[in-house]
Amino acid sequence: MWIFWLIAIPLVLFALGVVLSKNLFRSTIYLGATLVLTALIYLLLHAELLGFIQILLYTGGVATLLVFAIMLTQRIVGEDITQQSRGLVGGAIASLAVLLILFFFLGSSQLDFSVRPYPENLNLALGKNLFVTYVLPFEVLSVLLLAAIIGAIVMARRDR
Amino acid sequence: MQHFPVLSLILLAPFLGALLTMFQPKEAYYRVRIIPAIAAGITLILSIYLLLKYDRSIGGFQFIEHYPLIPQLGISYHLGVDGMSLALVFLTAFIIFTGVFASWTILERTKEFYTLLLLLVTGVFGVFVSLDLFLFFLFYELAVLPMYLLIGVWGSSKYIKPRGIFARMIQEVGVGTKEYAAMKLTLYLLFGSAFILVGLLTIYKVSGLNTFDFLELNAHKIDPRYQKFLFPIVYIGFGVLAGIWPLHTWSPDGHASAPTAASMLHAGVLMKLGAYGVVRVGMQLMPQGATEWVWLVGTIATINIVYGALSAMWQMDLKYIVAYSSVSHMGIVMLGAATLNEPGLNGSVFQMVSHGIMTGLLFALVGLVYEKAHTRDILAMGGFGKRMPGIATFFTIGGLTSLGLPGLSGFVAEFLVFLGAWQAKQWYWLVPGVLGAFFTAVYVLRALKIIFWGPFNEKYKDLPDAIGTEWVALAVLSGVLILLGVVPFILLHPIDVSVMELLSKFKGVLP
Amino acid sequence: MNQVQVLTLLVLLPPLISFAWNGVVIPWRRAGKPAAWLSILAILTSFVASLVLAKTVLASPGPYSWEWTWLPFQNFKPIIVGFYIDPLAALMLVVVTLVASMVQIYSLGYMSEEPAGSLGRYYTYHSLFSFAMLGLTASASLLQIYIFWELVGLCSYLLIGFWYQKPSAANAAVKAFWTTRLGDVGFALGIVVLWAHTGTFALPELFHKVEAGQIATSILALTMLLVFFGAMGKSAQFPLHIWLPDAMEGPTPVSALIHAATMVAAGVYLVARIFPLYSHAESVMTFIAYIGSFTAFFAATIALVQEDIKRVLAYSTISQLGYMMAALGVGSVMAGFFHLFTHAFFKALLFLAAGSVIHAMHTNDIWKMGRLAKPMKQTAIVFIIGTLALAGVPPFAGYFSKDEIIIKVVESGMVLPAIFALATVFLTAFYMFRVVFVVFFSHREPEGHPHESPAVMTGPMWFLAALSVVAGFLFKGLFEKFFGHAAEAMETAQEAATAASHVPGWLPILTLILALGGILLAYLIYQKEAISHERLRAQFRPVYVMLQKKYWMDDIAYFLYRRVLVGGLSVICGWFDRYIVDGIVNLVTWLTRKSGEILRLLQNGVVQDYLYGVIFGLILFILLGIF
Amino acid sequence: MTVTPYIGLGFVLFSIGLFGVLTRRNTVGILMAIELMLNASNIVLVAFSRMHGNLGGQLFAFFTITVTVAEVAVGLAIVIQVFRLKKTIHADEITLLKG
Repeated sequence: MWIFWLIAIPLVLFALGVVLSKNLFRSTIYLGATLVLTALIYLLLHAELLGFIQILLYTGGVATLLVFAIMLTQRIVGEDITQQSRGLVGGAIASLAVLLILFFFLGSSQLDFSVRPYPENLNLALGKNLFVTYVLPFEVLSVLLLAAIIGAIVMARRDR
Repeated sequence: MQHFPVLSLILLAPFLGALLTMFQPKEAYYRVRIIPAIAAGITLILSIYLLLKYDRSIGGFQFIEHYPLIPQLGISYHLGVDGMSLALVFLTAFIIFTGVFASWTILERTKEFYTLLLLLVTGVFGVFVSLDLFLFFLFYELAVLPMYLLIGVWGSSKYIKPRGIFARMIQEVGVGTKEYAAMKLTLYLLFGSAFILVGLLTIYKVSGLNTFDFLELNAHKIDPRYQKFLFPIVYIGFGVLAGIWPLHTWSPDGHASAPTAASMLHAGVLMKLGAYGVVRVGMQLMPQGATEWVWLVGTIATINIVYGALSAMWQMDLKYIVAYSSVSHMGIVMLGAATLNEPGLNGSVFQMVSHGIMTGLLFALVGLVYEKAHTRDILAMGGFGKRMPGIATFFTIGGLTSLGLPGLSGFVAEFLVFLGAWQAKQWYWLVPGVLGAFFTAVYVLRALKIIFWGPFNEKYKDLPDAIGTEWVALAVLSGVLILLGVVPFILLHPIDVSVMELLSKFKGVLP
Repeated sequence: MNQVQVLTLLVLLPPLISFAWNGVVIPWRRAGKPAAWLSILAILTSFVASLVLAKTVLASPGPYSWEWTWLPFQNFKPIIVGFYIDPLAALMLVVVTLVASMVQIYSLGYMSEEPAGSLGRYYTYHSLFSFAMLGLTASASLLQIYIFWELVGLCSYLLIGFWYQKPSAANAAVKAFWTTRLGDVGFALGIVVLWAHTGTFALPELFHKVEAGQIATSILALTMLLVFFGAMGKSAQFPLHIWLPDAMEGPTPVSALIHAATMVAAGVYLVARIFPLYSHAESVMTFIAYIGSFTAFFAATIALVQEDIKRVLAYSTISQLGYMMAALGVGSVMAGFFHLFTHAFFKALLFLAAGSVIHAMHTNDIWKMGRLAKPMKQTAIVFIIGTLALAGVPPFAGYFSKDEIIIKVVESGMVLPAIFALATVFLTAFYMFRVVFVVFFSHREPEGHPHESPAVMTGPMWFLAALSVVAGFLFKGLFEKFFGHAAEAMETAQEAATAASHVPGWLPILTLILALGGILLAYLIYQKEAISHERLRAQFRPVYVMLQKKYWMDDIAYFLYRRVLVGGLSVICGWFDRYIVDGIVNLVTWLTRKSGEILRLLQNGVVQDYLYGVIFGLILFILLGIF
Repeated sequence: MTVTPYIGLGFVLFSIGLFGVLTRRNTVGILMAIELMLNASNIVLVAFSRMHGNLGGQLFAFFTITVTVAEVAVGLAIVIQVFRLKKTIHADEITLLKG
């Protein structure tokens, strides 16, 4: 259990950093850290494949994209972008309220939260699920990604 | 009986016509007009073929085509016509054929106009020939919606001087503009559709047959307890389209703002969809419910007749006069339906056809007069008979049909309805009915007098008569009016056969 | 097909063909003269055929009837159309075709100044008019009568409004249509109710049923009363007579046709046609007798002061129609129909002669005429013949028929109708001779240069004049032979009344004295000017004004139309529709729009603020869920 | 072992993300906060997957990650485009949706 807390506490701290940091670059770094730590959480939850995907795809892809975007905008603006926040009190109250509600439900839940075993040979099962049962959504996703890439290129182009 | 799929062809011809027209280059002046004309001509020929081939001795639904579409939900592609729908298919074919010619001179976005017109008419044909309630509703919506664009794009606006305590309100909602009319019409009809959808789905549910098939539902007896509240729902839903009082006000505004062919189709055919729906779905599927509520149907119908006629008398705008006369005449249709007896229902269906053709003629003429004189205000007109004798003659024929002059089809219809009205439980319906016919005479002849008679206004000395293709519409429509007036039995015979089948559902229900 | 059928078709079809040809072949119609000749040829063919038909039918009275299905039914007997020919119909066909052909020939002269296109239209209408009237006459069913009845109304509308650019003509045309149409509301109701209770429109069947007593008396009375409203409209009975004088706005030959043989005769003919039904509805018969005799008197008084030559004739027509109705009301088809027969000739004659005068003078005002006997000798003679016939002076045609009516009315024992009938004799003679003296003999110099009309106009006039002289004594026996028995049937029904009264032998002499008295008085006032008519006018000023204003009947009708219908009910309805029914709709629209305008302030475009809304909503829902 | 702490962790991260979305003025920052929220939901998904012994949750998280990448790509493109148009990257100054 201690491993969990070892990961969870920095995770929360990094997350706070993401939303509170004044420097956009730092926020991005914190986000990257958050995502990596999340991958570790996945490992704890016996979702190894997902953990690796998280690091490869998410952390790599998203963080890189964000850095690109920031640099691009900064080049256009011509100066460093400092982050500002608005309505900190209101935001805090609202998000705390949501948190309270969520925990209220978690506390009042009658569910049995103990772990049940995964099937034998987890990766085989995952593979079957992904490429047999859900092959159609999987393929649709690839189309979506393609479309997103094309769309992003088209939208971000300077002149048309 | 083996036959080629006539009904599918009737549906396909305008639909393909619409597609073909859509893909024409827009500078092809003749092609975008000839293609719709050919499509409409094909449906006309096919509908006449139907009329000739329909076996009156057998009756019932004929020319049936049946293929399952979604068998799990009991939805199928099921087409067929009986005498009643036959008459209306015949009517629709005539109106669209002449409507194409009547809008020959539209120059703005002609291609799109004809595409929408043909789509609309596909929907109308679909409603009349489908024997599956799901299909029925689908086509119904297809018929209702293109109107929004037809009025909104090609319509005409008219400035109405705001007056009285509601002046500000009237100005703010934009009464008189084509956008207002288009929106009003569409919202009203969708309001009705909501009721229809609820009604149809409830029928589907309570019948417990898991089918939308009309024939199967027809053979099944819906629980009378449900019928009692289902009938008013269906009545209101279809009634909106049939222009029942007090849900009729979309009709004058809509018809006045719509372009000629759209008014012709809408007043001539679409309003009949409503009446047809009440008779077909309301009465045929729910005889007990209909019997229970027929007093309401008939009372509202008589209000329609008298009120519509009197309102028409007040109007000074030619299109509004014709539009209100439609409200009045739809009252006769509904009154005939409410009598629930043979002459009344015969008259009702016959009036649907007769009024459709008549109002098509009148709207075509109003369109011509407007196009040439550039005004719809009858007080600004006068002595037009001298410059446009042809239009005056046809207008007179239309007007005389409207007031029920014998020898023209309107008389046969009205007289049959009157015959039925006296034999209905509420015999006193006859009196407002006949009085309405008198009021019609007053406003029709008054309008004719003001427009065509009287001293000639020199302002209009260059007014031309109708030309070229316009004659086609006028001559064909008037010809049918006279034909149906002199030999009504050619149409009445198949109608009668179907009406008797409908009435057989009422055996033991009517006291 | 037997001979009667062929002949009937020969009577009916030529005008129809002429109408169809002239109507559809537009260049032919626009040419004018060819259309006219075709129409005349057609009506002459009909006339000859109708003569042969009458001869055949009178030799063996029939009745002949044959029919076709028009509207099919399954639960009810199909509605039929067809023909029903008996002596009544056959004679009526002769009258109609005769007068129509005379009028059409005469029109060639009268309408010679019309442009060709307009002339073609005129003759097209005429053909349709003849066809409609002939169809009405030969109809085998009440529905068919109604159909042609309305067509007759249509044609009179078209012909009265022939000069449609004249506002007065246009107004007169629609007035005629509306008034008769109002009566037809009753007619339509009547036949609908009758059908509901007998299941048929066919005349033979109805006659059979009523003879067999299969129709309840109350229903019969109700329906016959309603049908009579239709006849009142067409035959211009009080109070639906108002259209007829205005109908003078049409060309004069049209007036002749409408007044003599077609339009107005239709009402009388209808009552005579279905007389077997009426004879079983006694209360309605009495009503008819009172209405008829009152109309006769009422119209005659108005005619006394009219200054328009055609209007005098118009009111005299109303008056004579009243006579006919009164005769039918007391149960004498013979008297009524005989008067219709003779009246057709001399009234057509009078109108044609008046037309000839108007054609020459270009005015209708009798005070602008005078001493026309000299320049228009032929017209004067025929006009006087017509007048004598109308006034009921022997041996002219009117004497026989009118005498017959008066005898029957007095015989019936109804006091008021009898008094009306007798007074009208005097009035008729007076006002007709007033016109004769003023127009043809007075000392006033006529304005302009009157001249005799061409032969194409005088020819028909002479022909009709001859008939006006001889028709009375020549045909009286014939009518008595064929229509006398109907009266007997009536007598049995009204035994008591008939037995109580007996006709004094001096009655014919009294009527003759009354007529001659009227003539004498007119002579004294207008020719000798022994009594000054201006003085009379001043002395009886209130009465004069009342008559001049036609008892304000036109004003009442105008008020009803203008203020009650168009200015009252329709305004209420139209206003209610626009501001209440539609107002509510617009109000809903307006409220929606207004509330939208307020609510849109919430949409400030900052997405994050929307998110607060989402959270707030979420919390709200959860709280709702918990409590 | 129970998954309760994992789920709690997910909730906390979600709230933090929400806080970020609500308070950041910078559109890129908002996008990052959204990433945080999605990430939180993925944790909860995987936790539940573990709890039920059902692989569906993992798969769903997998799909979410993929879609998120696409979303970020398009989202950043939009940000750049809007920036060019409105010359600002502050979300509360971009009020094209204003009624």
